[in-house]
Amino acid sequence: MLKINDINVYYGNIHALKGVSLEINQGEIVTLIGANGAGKSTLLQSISGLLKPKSGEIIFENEHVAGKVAQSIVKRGISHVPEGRRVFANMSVEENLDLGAYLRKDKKGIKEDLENVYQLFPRLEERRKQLSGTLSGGEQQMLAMGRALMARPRLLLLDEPSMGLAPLLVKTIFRIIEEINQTGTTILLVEQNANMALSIADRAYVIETGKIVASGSAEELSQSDQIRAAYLGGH
Amino acid sequence: MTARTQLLKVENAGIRFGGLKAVSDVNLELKKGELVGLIGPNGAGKTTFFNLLTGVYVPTEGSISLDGERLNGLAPYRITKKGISRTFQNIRLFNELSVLDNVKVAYHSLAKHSIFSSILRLPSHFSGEKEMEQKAIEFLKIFKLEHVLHEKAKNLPYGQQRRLEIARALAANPKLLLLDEPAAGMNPQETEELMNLIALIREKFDLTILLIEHDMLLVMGVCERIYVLDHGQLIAEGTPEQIRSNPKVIEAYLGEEVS
Amino acid sequence: MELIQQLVNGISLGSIYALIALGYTMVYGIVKLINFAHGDVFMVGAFIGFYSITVLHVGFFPALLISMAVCAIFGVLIERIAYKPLRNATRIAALITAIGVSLFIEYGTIYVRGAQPEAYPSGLVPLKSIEILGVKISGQSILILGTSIVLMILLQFIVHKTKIGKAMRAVSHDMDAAKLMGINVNNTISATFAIGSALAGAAGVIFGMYYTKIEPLMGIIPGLKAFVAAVLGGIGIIPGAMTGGLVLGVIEALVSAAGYSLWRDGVAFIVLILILIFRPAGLFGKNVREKV
Amino acid sequence: GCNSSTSGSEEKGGTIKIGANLELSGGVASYGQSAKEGIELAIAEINKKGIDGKKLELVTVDNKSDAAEATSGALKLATQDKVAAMIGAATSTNTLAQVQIAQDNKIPLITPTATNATITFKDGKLNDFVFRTCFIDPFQGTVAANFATNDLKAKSAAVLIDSSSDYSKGLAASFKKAFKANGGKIVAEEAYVAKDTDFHATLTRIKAANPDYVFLPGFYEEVGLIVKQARELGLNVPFMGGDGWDSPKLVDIAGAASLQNTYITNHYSSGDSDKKVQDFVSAFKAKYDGKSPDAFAALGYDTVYFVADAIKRAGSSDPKKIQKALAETDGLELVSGKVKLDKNHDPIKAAVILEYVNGQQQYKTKVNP
Amino acid sequence: MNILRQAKFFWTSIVLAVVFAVVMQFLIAGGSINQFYVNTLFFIGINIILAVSLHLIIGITGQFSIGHAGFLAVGAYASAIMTMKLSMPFPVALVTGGVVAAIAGLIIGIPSLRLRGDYLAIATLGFGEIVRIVFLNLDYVGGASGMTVSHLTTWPWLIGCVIVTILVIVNFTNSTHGRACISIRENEIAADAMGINTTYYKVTAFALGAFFAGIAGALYAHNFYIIQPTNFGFLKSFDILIFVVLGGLGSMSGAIIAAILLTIISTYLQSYPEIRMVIYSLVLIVMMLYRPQGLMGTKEITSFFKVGKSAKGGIQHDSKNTVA
Ligand SMILES: Nc1ncnc2c1ncn2[C@@H]1O[C@H](COP(=O)(O)OP(=O)(O)OP(=O)(O)O)[C@@H](O)[C@H]1O
Ligand SMILES: Nc1ncnc2c1ncn2[C@@H]1O[C@H](COP(=O)(O)OP(=O)(O)OP(=O)(O)O)[C@@H](O)[C@H]1O
Ligand SMILES: [Mg+2]
Ligand SMILES: [Mg+2]
Repeated sequence: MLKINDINVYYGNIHALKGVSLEINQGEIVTLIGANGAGKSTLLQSISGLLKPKSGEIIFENEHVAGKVAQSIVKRGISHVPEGRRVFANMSVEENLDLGAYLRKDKKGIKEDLENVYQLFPRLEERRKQLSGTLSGGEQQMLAMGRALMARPRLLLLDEPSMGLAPLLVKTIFRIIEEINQTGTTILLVEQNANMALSIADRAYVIETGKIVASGSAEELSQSDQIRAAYLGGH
Repeated sequence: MTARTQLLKVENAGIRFGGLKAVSDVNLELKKGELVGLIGPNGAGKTTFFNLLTGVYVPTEGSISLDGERLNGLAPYRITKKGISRTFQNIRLFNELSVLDNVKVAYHSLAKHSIFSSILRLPSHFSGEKEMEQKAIEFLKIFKLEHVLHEKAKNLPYGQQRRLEIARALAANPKLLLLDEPAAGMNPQETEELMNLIALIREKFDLTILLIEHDMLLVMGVCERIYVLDHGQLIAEGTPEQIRSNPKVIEAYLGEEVS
Repeated sequence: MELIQQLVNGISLGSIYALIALGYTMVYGIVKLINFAHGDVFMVGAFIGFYSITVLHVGFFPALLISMAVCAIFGVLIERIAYKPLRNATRIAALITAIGVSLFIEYGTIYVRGAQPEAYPSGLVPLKSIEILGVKISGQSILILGTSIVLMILLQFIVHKTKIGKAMRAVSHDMDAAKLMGINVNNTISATFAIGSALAGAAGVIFGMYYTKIEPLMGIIPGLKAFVAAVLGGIGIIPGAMTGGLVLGVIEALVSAAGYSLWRDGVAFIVLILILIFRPAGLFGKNVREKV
Repeated sequence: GCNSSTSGSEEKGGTIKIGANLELSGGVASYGQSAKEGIELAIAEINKKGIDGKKLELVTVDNKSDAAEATSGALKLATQDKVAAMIGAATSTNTLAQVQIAQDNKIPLITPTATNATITFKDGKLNDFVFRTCFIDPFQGTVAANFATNDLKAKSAAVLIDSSSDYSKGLAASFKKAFKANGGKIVAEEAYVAKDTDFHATLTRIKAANPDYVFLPGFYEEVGLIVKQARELGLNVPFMGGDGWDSPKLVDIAGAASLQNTYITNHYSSGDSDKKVQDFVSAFKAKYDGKSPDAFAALGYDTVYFVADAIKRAGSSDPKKIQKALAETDGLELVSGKVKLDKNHDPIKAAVILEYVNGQQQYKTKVNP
Repeated sequence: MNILRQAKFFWTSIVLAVVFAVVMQFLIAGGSINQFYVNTLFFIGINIILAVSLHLIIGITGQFSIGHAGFLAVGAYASAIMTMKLSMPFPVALVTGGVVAAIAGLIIGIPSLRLRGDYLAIATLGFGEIVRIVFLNLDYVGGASGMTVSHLTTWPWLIGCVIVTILVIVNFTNSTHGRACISIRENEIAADAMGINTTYYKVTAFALGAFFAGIAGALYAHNFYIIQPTNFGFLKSFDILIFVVLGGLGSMSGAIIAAILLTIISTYLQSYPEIRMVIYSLVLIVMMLYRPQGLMGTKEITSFFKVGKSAKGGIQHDSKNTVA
């Protein structure tokens, strides 16, 4: 579904991604783990068009999308839930969700999807009119995910959805990620919480200072001693 | 628990923002040398509680005292001078300043030379600055930051920024250190290093620490006691074991069993 | 009676400030830029209206529309050329550029046509003034007040109820997140400038009709006053601009009425500072403290 | 002519450099620009024939309506360009900022329109190198007061001045003195500053004082607005002002109807049948696309002729000789009237009273000083 | 080590500056420099003081103040009153100008305690206008038509004031007090939490900045023969702001370089009156478009000579990513 070939991304002089390649198949949950500053967010931003890779290819459903503007990438079916949620704080929950469907014209479909999102996140329905800036962290995360789903994506990019959330919420969020995946949405999940991520993922990549250093099925990787030592805590 | 003297006493403290009671009726006590955790769901009011302790917000009710001295209504910088220092949930370093200067800023209240002597470059300026610099360098060695002394804070990797923030907070010479989610955004490996660091500074600086954290491994691993906040109110208090099995906490925060 | 007349005077003056402030506040609200060139777009609007009437011999309303259209394009050009490259720079850099653009428009105009004033033909909008109990209210000032109110409601509607308005608010809050929604950030910002500048253009023509005299530096003082009005009401807030404009106008009129006309602006600024000290985000602004 | 090597001015290829230091940008750019147009017209006319075979070369600097820039501009003209004479700024401040430069470098400075008394004469001392073309004597105010009392039968008057202008203040002071001496009463005194646009509040106040007559010694840009707004508010008493009103733009701004029942004192009338005036107006219109000259343009124009006359009489482009010739000017016919300088280097001119009828100036009377 | 190097650098620069001052004095007194250039030099000196003093408020302490001409006006008028009305000697007037302006700085420092960013900017702008309007209405100082002032500013006074201003502000900046101010700029909440009395330092920065602006006012008043309220409008404040931003916010040498460059450009353009302001505005726009961080960025000129130690300064607002 998505194929990345050897992309390089720079911030000024900083070489943030050094020849990264990866592949995601239809229907999978793929997780990308790595330390702080390894380049995970950078990779997601390159896919969703917020950053332009200097070289390399990004192929989504047989189309080259590297360097395209974010708007056209959303249109093609990729939604990105950015790090730190980034909900539109001074708008209501409902307005945020509306914006998720900004590019869509099918009123009926939008309405359906809104129902679906509310079904997935009943909490959001309760808070429909509340300004999203006043939601709790977990609720904002749900909103960010719901908002992304409103674009009816085929590929959903999630950047550290569990960050800063209470354990209870972390569990809820992961449960929902699995649910979303079961409805047929492919997911690329970036996580610090590698234990959790590996437990729901099909496959995983490990990124270190801008390079992919390991990949394999989630099971394999969670068994690997090296990975355990570096990312899963030495217990 | 040995009979340790009381350091911080919070009685019925609370604050409201408009109609919202962000924190209400919180009673909390810390003894010298303790390491205590503060947990609770997102938006429970934990950070707000820190803000009350440090004077960022003035409590609308209740009282807070450190070593028997009332802190209510004091400006944040005064509270810092009295001995409470903190880190922030979202890192707040002085980005354009070097690592060394970040720490020197925290030493500011110890500086004896006046603006006047600095402007005239009197000897007291040079001796004062020199002393600060030496102290800061010594200090940064403890935090393994001596190799980046002249790097701008914003250019440090995330983990080092967190460490620098803790170092800076300690440089202000607190009796009580407040850490707001120090492990946020760290992977389990980094979290473990952080736990070691906390243990180290506690020993070295004779500190009392109050810690907010969502990472249960860390909280349960290092804290002697834990307070649980929900909807601005304390719902539980106790040792890690007690908290882990407290049904209220499980319902509000932990979810079924944590491993 | 005199007092009531003075209040009427103040409201008339205030509605002109409000008219300019609406565009100011709208641009600020969305792109967080103090667009110092706004007053100069207002001036350009006044001249375009003037030339439309005297050279093209069109009526007042066609002139108004022509001016709004040209100013909209002009505003978009300014944004694309001078502000867009600075989107990721500091706000103060953008502010200096705005000052540069403002000077450029002023002195470009002087270079092209000289500094001498021009006068709008009289009797463009033949409105009778009405007199109630000795209080004279000119038909034109009622028209201006009405226009400002209608435009305020319209703007409020656009920003809060339409799709483009939602896009504008999203962009104002978080550009990258807006991009991820599929919003075309450049077009949205252009639309903002187009609307804001069209409003300035309209204000220019109406100003010309009301006061008759226009000149290349006419935008400086009303621009500054409108900015003050916008801040007074809470910058970025559309009804705030309206209220701020009226408050400012009434203060100025009352100070003059008390016989201190030379202190007029001084008092207005003192009131501004006092209001800001007690309501640091203006009359309508919410004082959102930085969350720690 | 006699061509002894001179200290101040260098004559290259038979030209004499004249400097102009004007407000071409900044707050009062419109004054400076008008003056410049008049100056350029006069220079072009004079250069058709030349002065004793020499041409005038104009060096213009912009002082940005700022005193500091005016000083620096004057220094440039005096020491870099080494001009034979400098035409000073349109407003008093920016002229005052040049006075010392003119004195120190011994180069005549002639301001077309700056009216502050201390420019030429200060603390009992004459600035011998400084001159002006406009007239500042309070004469106009007295004429207006007498006219108000005798012809308009006004018993009470309001005075509205431009407080940023010494000219306005001076006229108002002499008006008040004469009007009171005539037994009249001043019922309101109000002020504004140049570039204000809304006068409704002040006018409402004046209206409440119920005067028979309003004395308004200002410049046409504001005067036009004031008269218009006064009429809107139903303040229909006679308004009267000085030469600052004189511009065709006044009629455009105020509208002919509002200008009914208004009067000015002036040294000439652009609607005057005087040939000199008519020639100037038509030459100006021809050069500037049909634009009509205002008082700043007329005085700028006159200033050049004033200087040219002195150069001719001095028979030299030596600044010191020009200075001497300037001081001796007597009976020079200019657009703005016949000029004779008094001991303070201020011109003495006659005044005429004009009335606006249907937007046209109509000659009422002439008053000699 | 570092501190010692600083001390050495400090004394070297003082010696160099004094040598420059003395040489210039001989050249001026000997008449080898054209008066026009001397005047331009004076203008540059005054602008340097203004730029450096505003740099302390905006560049170092991060308080967005756009009413600096107000302090200039206060200094100019206060000193002019001393010499012209009270017949005091010039040095007294100079100090009075500074002190009175510093008091004004204390007053405007107070709103800065409650206001941030654009709101503070508009409040300071309002303050500048209020000052202007007060002088406009004071007949004692000539009201709108201004006050004539004798020419008393001489090269030794001017260069002396420039050197002292720069020294004081450099010394202040490179001390724990300067760091306290920078920490306020960088993150006020964290500065507070580190025990910095933010109120004290903000007001100090305003007062100190205003003091030097007042000195500049005294030099200004006694150099240009006349002062008038219109000379001190908000456009003047913008001019000073432009020096600071164009030089690079947070870089003092940048502010100085910008003040020198812009004064020269502006004076040079005097002879092209028709297009002067058009060119000037284009220069501004183009410079900002090509170097939005300013000429020097956040660096100081000294950092080009030192290796290894990164320079202090620079500004980074969280507002960085807002739309232009
Ligand atoms: N805007 C930026 N400008 C300069 N460098 C940047 C920028 N954003 C990221 N970087 C650098 O690029 C590298 C990769 O950053 P990225 O944010 O992709 O890491 P990450 O893996 O997502 O880390 P985290 O777990 O902290 O989110 C880091 O070295 C970082 O410092
Ligand atoms: N300045 C403020 N104005 C209004 N409401 C506020 C303010 N600060 C905090 N709140 C509200 O108070 C509540 C408690 O917030 P707080 O940040 O203390 O939560 P927290 O327990 O730290 O959560 P998290 O774990 O997500 O950091 C929230 O509902 C928050 O929105
Ligand atoms: Mg990341
Ligand atoms: Mg928190």
